[in-house]
Amino acid sequence: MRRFLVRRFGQAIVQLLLVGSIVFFLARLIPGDPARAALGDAATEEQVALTRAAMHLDEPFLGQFLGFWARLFQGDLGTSMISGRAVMQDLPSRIGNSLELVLLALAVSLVVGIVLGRIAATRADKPADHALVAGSIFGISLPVFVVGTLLLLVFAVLFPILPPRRFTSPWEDPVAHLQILILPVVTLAAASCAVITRMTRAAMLETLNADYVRTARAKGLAEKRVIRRHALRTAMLPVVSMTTVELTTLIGSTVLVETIFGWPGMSSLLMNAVGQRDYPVIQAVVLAAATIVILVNLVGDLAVRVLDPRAEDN
Amino acid sequence: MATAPESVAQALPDTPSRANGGRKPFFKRMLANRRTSVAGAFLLLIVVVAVLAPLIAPHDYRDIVGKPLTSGGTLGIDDFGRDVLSRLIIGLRTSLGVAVSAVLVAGVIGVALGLVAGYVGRWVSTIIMRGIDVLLSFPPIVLAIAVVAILGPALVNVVLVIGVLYIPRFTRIVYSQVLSIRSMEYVEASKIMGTRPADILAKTILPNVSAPIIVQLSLSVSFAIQMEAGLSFLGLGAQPPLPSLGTMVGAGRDFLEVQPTLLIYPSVLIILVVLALNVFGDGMRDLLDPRHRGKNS
Amino acid sequence: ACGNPVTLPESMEAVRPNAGGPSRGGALYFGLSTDPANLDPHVSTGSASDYLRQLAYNGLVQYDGSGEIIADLASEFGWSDRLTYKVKLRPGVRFHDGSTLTAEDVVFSFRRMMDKETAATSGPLLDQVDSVEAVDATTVAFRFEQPDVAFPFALAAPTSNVVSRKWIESGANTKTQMMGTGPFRFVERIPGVSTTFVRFDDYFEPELPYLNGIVFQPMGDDYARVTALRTATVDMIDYVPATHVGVITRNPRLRFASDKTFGFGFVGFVTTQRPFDDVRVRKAIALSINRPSVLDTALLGNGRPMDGALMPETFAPYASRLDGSMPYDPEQAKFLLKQAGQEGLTLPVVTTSSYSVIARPAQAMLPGLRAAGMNVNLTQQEWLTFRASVAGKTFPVHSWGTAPKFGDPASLSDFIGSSGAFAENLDFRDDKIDDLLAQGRRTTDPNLRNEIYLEAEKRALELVPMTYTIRREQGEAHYTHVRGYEHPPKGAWTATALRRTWMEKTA
Amino acid sequence: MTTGTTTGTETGTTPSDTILAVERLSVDFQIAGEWTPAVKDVSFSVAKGEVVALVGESGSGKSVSSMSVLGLLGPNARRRGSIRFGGTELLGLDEEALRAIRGRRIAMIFQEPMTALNPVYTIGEQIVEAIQCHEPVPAAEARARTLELLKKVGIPEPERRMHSYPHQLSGGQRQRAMIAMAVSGSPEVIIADEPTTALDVTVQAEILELLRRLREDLGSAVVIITHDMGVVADLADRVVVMREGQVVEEAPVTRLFSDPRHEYTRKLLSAVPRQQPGEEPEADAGDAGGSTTLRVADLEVEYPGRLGRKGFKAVHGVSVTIEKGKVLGLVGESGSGKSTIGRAIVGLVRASAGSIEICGQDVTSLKPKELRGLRRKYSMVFQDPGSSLNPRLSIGDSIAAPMIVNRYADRRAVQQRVLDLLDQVELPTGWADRFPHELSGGQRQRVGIARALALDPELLIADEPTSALDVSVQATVLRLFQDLQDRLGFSCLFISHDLGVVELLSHDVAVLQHGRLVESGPARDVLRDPRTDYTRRLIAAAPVPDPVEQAERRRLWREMAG
Ligand SMILES: Nc1ncnc2c1ncn2[C@@H]1O[C@H](COP(=O)(O)OP(=O)(O)OP(=O)(O)O)[C@@H](O)[C@H]1O
Ligand SMILES: Nc1ncnc2c1ncn2[C@@H]1O[C@H](COP(=O)(O)OP(=O)(O)OP(=O)(O)O)[C@@H](O)[C@H]1O
Ligand SMILES: [Mg+2]
Ligand SMILES: [Mg+2]
Repeated sequence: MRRFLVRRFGQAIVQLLLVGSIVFFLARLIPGDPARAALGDAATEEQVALTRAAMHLDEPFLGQFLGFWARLFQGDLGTSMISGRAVMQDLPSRIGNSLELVLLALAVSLVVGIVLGRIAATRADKPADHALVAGSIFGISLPVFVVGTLLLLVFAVLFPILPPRRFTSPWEDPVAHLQILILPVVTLAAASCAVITRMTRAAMLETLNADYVRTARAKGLAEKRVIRRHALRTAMLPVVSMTTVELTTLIGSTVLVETIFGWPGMSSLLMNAVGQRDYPVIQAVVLAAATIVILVNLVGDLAVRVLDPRAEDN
Repeated sequence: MATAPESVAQALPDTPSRANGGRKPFFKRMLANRRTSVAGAFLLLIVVVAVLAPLIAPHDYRDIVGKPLTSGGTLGIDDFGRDVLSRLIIGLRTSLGVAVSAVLVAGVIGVALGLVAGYVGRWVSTIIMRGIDVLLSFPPIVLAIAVVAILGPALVNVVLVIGVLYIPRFTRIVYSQVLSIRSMEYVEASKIMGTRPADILAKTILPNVSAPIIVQLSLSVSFAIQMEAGLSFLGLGAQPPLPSLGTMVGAGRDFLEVQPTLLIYPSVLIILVVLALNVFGDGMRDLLDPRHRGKNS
Repeated sequence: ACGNPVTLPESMEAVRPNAGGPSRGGALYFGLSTDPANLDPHVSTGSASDYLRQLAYNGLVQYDGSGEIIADLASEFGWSDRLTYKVKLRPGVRFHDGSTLTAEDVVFSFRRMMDKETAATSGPLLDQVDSVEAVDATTVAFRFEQPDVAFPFALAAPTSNVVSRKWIESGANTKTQMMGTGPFRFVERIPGVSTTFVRFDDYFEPELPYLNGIVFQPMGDDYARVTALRTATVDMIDYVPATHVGVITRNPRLRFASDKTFGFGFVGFVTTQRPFDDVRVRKAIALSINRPSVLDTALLGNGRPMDGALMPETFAPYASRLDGSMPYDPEQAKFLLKQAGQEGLTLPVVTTSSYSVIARPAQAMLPGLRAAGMNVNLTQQEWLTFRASVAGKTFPVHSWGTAPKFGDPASLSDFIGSSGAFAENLDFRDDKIDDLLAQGRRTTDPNLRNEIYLEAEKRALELVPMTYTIRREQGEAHYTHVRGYEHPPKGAWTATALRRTWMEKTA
Repeated sequence: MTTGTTTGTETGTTPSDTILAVERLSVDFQIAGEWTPAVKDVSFSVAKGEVVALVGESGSGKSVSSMSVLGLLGPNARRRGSIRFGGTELLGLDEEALRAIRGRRIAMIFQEPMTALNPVYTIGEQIVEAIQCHEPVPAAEARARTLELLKKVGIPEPERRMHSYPHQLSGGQRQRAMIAMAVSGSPEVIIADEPTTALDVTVQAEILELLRRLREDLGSAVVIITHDMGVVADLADRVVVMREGQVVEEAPVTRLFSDPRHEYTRKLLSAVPRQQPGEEPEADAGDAGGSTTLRVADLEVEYPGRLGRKGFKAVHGVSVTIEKGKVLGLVGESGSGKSTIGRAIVGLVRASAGSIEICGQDVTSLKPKELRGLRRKYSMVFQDPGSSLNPRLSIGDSIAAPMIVNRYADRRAVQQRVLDLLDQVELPTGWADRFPHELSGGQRQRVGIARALALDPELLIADEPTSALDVSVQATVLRLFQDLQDRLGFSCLFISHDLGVVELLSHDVAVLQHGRLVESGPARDVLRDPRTDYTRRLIAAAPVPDPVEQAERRRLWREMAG
C-alpha cells in the first residue's frame, strides 16, 4: 500500500507539472488581450500597448514560463493582472465554497442515487423500477441551467419558499447558509443522482444474483441485512470507482450553477479570469482544480482498495 | 454472426438449452421486444426527421413568419418571429449531428485507448491512464473555451471538444473491463492460435466489453446534447440563426414566464430522444449478448 | 473576512424617517451586472465600475439631474480666457484619511491621467490640455493651445477623479483600494462576491449621504440578477435585459429608470477590405436592415429604431433633421449591389455572445439582409476574442453596440474621426469629417456647432463607415422604496445619483 | 412435533429417525413467461446422523432439490409437494420462521467457495455474523467461538486466517471456512452441494474427513451432492440417484455399488475411470525410434513480482520429453506448477531459463514471426470449458478461428472442416451456430477439443480437460479423447489431478511437487509402484468408487497423513 501511495504521488506530481504547462500555453493561445480587459471599452490601441508592456506580456514566452514555475515553487501563485490582488487572497475561500457545493451535491446524489438504485434493483422490471429509470432519464436529459432556472422560478419567484439570499457564510449564520445551499445543491445533484441510480441498479442486479447473497440468506440473515450488508456493499465497488469521474463532471457543472445562483466559488472565479484573460488566475485555478481531481482519483483508487480487498493483489 | 435458417434450427434434436428464442434472426428478436422496438421506431423517426429536416420543416427556420412570442404556426412563434416547429426540426438535426458525432469520436478514441491500456498494461497503461487523468483534471469548460476559442466556434470544433472531453469515460470503463477479461481462457486460446494482438483486441475482447460501452454511448449522447447546450450558453455552440435543441432551451429560458413553450418543447424533445436512446441501448445490449437471447420475448 | 462578504451590521440597515426630507440610514444592496475588477480611480472597465468609483471619489465637476454640468469639488469653474480653464476648489474638503484636499492633489491627479503609462480612460479627452498647474492653494489652471469645447465633459467624466497625492505616492495599490473624498468609504472588495461601502461622516456636503452603506453584488447572469431583484435579495440592479423589461414594469413595487438615447447598436465595416471598400455595398447593407423589426424582435420594442443621426436629439439639436435617412429598402439595396457587381454577396459578420444587447440585434437583422439577397455568416465570439477580431480586422463586418463617451456631439470623433477608438477598427479616414470635427471642437457658438456636426453626420451617412441600427432602452430597476435615484440624464454617463439616494424603508 | 408418517421409502428408514423428508417435490422455473419443470415428484428422506448422497448427471435437479429445502431458489421458482423438517412443513412457511431454521437447524455448504463467500468481508466477520444472527451473543464471545470453529475445521493458524479475506485462502481453506460457517449453529442437517469439486485429491480427502468427523461430533445428518462416485463410496450411507429431475434409484451405499438396479446407475458406475488390471494404453507404432515432439530441458518459470517485489518461482528446472504419438501425464497437488509448465510450452508465460523444443525448434528463442509457422503444430485444451470459449462466438466460429487465423484454407473448406470436426467430437453438425451457453459442460469441452484439433496439431497440451465435468460426461470426453489420439496419433501433455484418468490415458507420467519433478517414468511403474512418499500420498488420497475398498484406502491415508 505504501509503495502504491508513493508511486501514485510521484505520478500526481508529474501530472500537475503537465497540467501547469499545458494551461500556461493554452491560456495564452486564446485570442484576446488582458490589457484590453484591464482598460475597458474605450481605451485606444496606444494605451493598450503601453499596458501590455506594463504587464510584461511582451517578454518572451519561455522567460514567462520559467518565471511562472520559479514563483510557483516558492509558493507564489501570482497576482491577478486585472485586479492586482494576490491569487492566494481569494483562491482558498473560493475553492472552499465550490467544494462545499460539489461535495454536498455528491453526497446528496450518492445517498439518493443509492437508495433509488437499490429500490429499482430490488423491484427490477416492476412499475417502481420503470418509473425510476424514466425519472433518472429526466434528470440526465435536462441541462443544468434549465434545472437551475426552473428551480429558481418555482421556489424563489412564484412560491418564494427558498428565495435566493445574499451569500452568508456558514460561520455567521448556519441556517441562512443552509437555506441558500439548497437550490444550487439540488440543481447540481440532479444529473449525477440519475447516473448513480442507474449504476447502482445495474451493479445490484448483478450482486443480487451472486452466490454469496444466497449464502447470506442460507445463514438465516434477515432480508434487509442481506441486501444492505451483502448485496449493496459489493455493488458499491463499481459505483465508487465511477464516482470519481462523476465528481469531475460535477466540478465542470459548477460553472453554470455558480453563475445562475451567484455562488462565489472557484468556477466563477475561473470564468471571470478566462473572460479577462487573467493568466495568473487561470493558471492558479486550473492547477488547484487539477490537484483536487487528481487527489480525488487517488482517493477513489484507495477507496476501492480498501473496500475491495481483492484489488490489492492484482 | 452465423445465423441458421429457422427451419433447420427447429429440426434440431433435443437441445440442452431451452432458449428457444435463440434461433430467431436478430431483427426479429428486436421486434419481439416491445420496449426496444418502440424506442427503435422512435429513433428511426427522429433520424428520418433529422436527415430530411429542411424538407419537412414547414418554414425556413430563419424566416420571420409572424409576430414574435405569439401562438401562430403549429407550435408558436419565437422571440425573433420564427416558426418554432421548423426550428425544432432543424435544431434536432443539429443537436443529433453534434452529439452523435461527438460521442462517436469519444467512443472510438476512448475505447481504443482503454483496450490498449488494459491489454498491454505496464508502462503503456500508466501513460494512457495518467494522461486520461490529466484530461479529466482540466475543468471541461476551460478546455472547451480554449479549444473553441482557438479553433473558432464552428460546429466541427464543438464536436471535437466534446469528443475529447468524453474520452475518459470510455477509457476508464473499457480499461477496467479489459483487465478482468484479458486473462480469460478464451483470450489465451486466441493468443495460442497466433492471432495478432490487434485482432484479439478488436475481435475477441471488444465484443465482450461492449455491454457497458453501449450503455455509456447512449448515456453520453444525452450529456453531449447538454454539453453543446452549455457551450451555446457560453456562446460557443451552434451559431445563430442555426438552432440546436440546446440553444433553443437556453433562449427559451428568457421567456419562461411569457411563453413557456419555448423552453418546454425543446426540453421535452431532448428527454424523449435520450429516453429512447437509453431504452434502445439497454435493449441492444441484451440483444447483442448471446447469453440474453430469448430471455424476454 | 475570509472570502465571505462583509454584511453590514444590522444596525446599519435601520432606516430613520426624517419628517419632510429624505430618511436617513439604511443599507442599499445593489446587483451589478459585472464584477468591477479594477478599482483604479482613473481607469474604467465599464459602467458598472463607475458606480463604485463615483461613490469613493469626486471629480471637479459633475452632472446634475438634467445633465447640466455643475460643481463637485469645484466651487467655481469655467474658461477664464479662450485658452485657460480655471477651477477654484471648495474649501475644507477632506479625504477619507482625514487629510485636506489641496490644489496640489488636483494637479497631481490630472497629471496622472495625462501620463500615458496610466492608460487613463479620460486620457484621450485631455489630449488638448497643454499644462495643468496650481495657481494658488485652492485654484487650478488648465492651459490650452487651442480652444476645446469638449473639455468640461472630460472634467465631468466618471474617471476624472481627484486622488490624494500623498496616498498614491505612499505606494497604495490603487487597483485594490480606494481612498478619495467621496460620500462613501470603501470597506472591502471580495471578487465575485461583493464590494462594500459605508458612509463617510466628514463628507463635504453636510446632509449627504443619506444611506449608511451600499453593498454591490456582482450578478453576471441576467436571469439571476433579475430574479435577485424580484425576490428582494437586492434593492436595485443595473442593466435590465430587454427580455425582462416587461416583467419589471408590470410589477408595481418596482421602478424602471431608463433612457432610450444613449446606448446604440451599429454595424461597422472594414472600409479597406473588398468589397466593403465600395460605398454602394456598405449602403446596400445599411438599407437592408429592417430597424423597426430588429427593435421588435431583438429588444422586444424596448428602444427606438435609428435611421438618422448617431447623436440623439437630447444633446444634438440637428438630429431630427436627419431622421429617415436610412430607411429599410431591400429593393434599393439589391439595386446597389447589382451596380457594384455584388449580387448574392456573402457577408462574414462577427459579433459577441457575451452581451445579449449586442448579440440579439445582430441576429435580428439577418432576415432583412437575406431579403436583399445577401447571405450572412454570423460568428459569435466571446467578448475579448471579439475585441481581438475587431481590432485585428479578421472579419470585414462587425456588429457591435456601445454608447458615446459623453453627451455632446464632440463625442462623434470616437466613431467617425480618423483616430477614434471605434473608427480605428474600420480603417476609416475622411479628411472632410476630420476637419469638421476639429472645427466643432474649437467652435463655441452653439448654432455654428450645430451646423458643423450636422454636416459631419450627413457625410458619415453618405460614406457609411458604420451604420447605426437601434437605440436600446437601458436602465436600472429598483424597488419604489429606494428614493432619489435618477437614471443618468441626457447621455451624461455618470452614476452620481447614487450619492443622493435614500431609502424609505428596508425591503 | 406432529409426526408425519412417511410412506416408507424403498429402503425403509424408520419414520421416527427421519429428520428431513422430501415428498413428491416438484419445482418449476418461469422462463420467458412459461413454467418449465426442473424437478418432478422427487421424494427422499434423511435420518438423524445419516449421510445421504445425491448423485446424477449434470442438470438433473440435485442442487434445485436441495435448495428448495431452505427456500433459496430465486423468485422465478415454484415449488409443490412437501418438505418436512422434524414436524414442520417447510413449504409455505413464512419468511420469519424459515429464517429461524436456516443456518441454525439446517445449514448449507455451497459448491464454489470462492463465489459463495462474500469477497469483501473476512471469513471471521462472515462466521461471526452467522453466529450472531441466531443468538445475541456479545462480539467477543462470537469471535472466540469463531476461532474455535476454525480450529475445529482444521484451518492452520486460525487466529491469523480469521482476518483473511476469501481470496487470500487456498481453495481447500475456503471450503473449510464455508463448512465452519455452516456448522456454527450446530445444525441438525447439513446440505453440502458438491463440496469438493475442483479441489485436488489431497484437499478433497481432508474435507471428506472433516465432514465425517463433524457428523460424529455433532450427530448431524448430511446430504451430500456430488458427481464423484469415489466420494460417494467414501462418505455416504445411502444414495439417491437422480436423472432428468426425477429419482431413479435409492439404495444403501454398499448395495448400490454391488448391485445397481437402474440402468442409469449402472451406466454411471461404469463410467468411472478406474484402472483395470493389466490394461494400459498400448504402445503403438511410433514407439520404435520415434522422433521427439516435445523436449523441455531445465525449464524455469518465474512470475514477476509487482514493482520490485520479489517474483515467485513456480517451476524449478523441469525436464520432460514426449515422443511422437505418446501421452505424458503430468500430475501433482494443487499449485505444484502443472499449468505453468503447460502455459510455458505454448508461450503464454515466458520461460526464465531452459529450453522448450517443439518438433525440433526451440520456441523460447524464436521471433514472433518465425513462431507463426510453428503455431499450427501445437494447440491447447483448457481446463474450464465455460471460459475457454468466447461467449460471443458461435461454436462453429470458435472452431474455425485457428484455421482462419492461420489461413488454413478458403472459407468453404474451413466450413466443411468445422462440420467434420464437430462430427469427430460427436456433436451434431447442425449445432455449428449455437453459442457456448447453450451447450452443456461436456459439449463445450468437446468443442474445445475440436478447436484444438482443427489444424491437425502434432502436440496437444490438455490442462485438466475433464476436472469440471460430471462422471458420465467425463467418461464420454475421455473415450473420445483416447479415440482421437489413437486415430490421429498426436503427442500430448495431459495435465490432471485425477490419477485414474491419467493412468487410463498416459504412456508416461511425471509427478510434480513445488515446481520440481519428483518422479517420472512409464505410467504403470509410477502409479503402481511409486518410489516417493509424495506420489504414494497422492495415490492414496484419491477415493475409489467402491465402499469397501475405499474404507481400506481411507485407513491407509489417515495413517500417512496423521
Ligand atoms: N434459477 C433458475 N432458473 C431457471 N432454471 C433453473 C434455475 N436453476 C436451475 N435451473 C434448471 O433446473 C435444472 C436443474 O438444475 P440443478 O442446478 O439442480 O442441476 P444439478 O443436478 O445440480 O446439476 P450440476 O451437477 O450441474 O450442478 C437445470 O436444467 C437448470 O438449468
Ligand atoms: N500469474 C501468476 N502470478 C504469480 N504467481 C502465479 C501466477 N499464476 C500461478 N502462480 C503461482 O504459481 C504456482 C503454480 O501454479 P499453477 O497454476 O501452475 O499450479 P497447478 O499445478 O496448475 O495447480 P492447480 O492444480 O491448482 O491448477 C502456484 O503457487 C500459483 O500460486
Ligand atoms: Mg448443482
Ligand atoms: Mg492448473
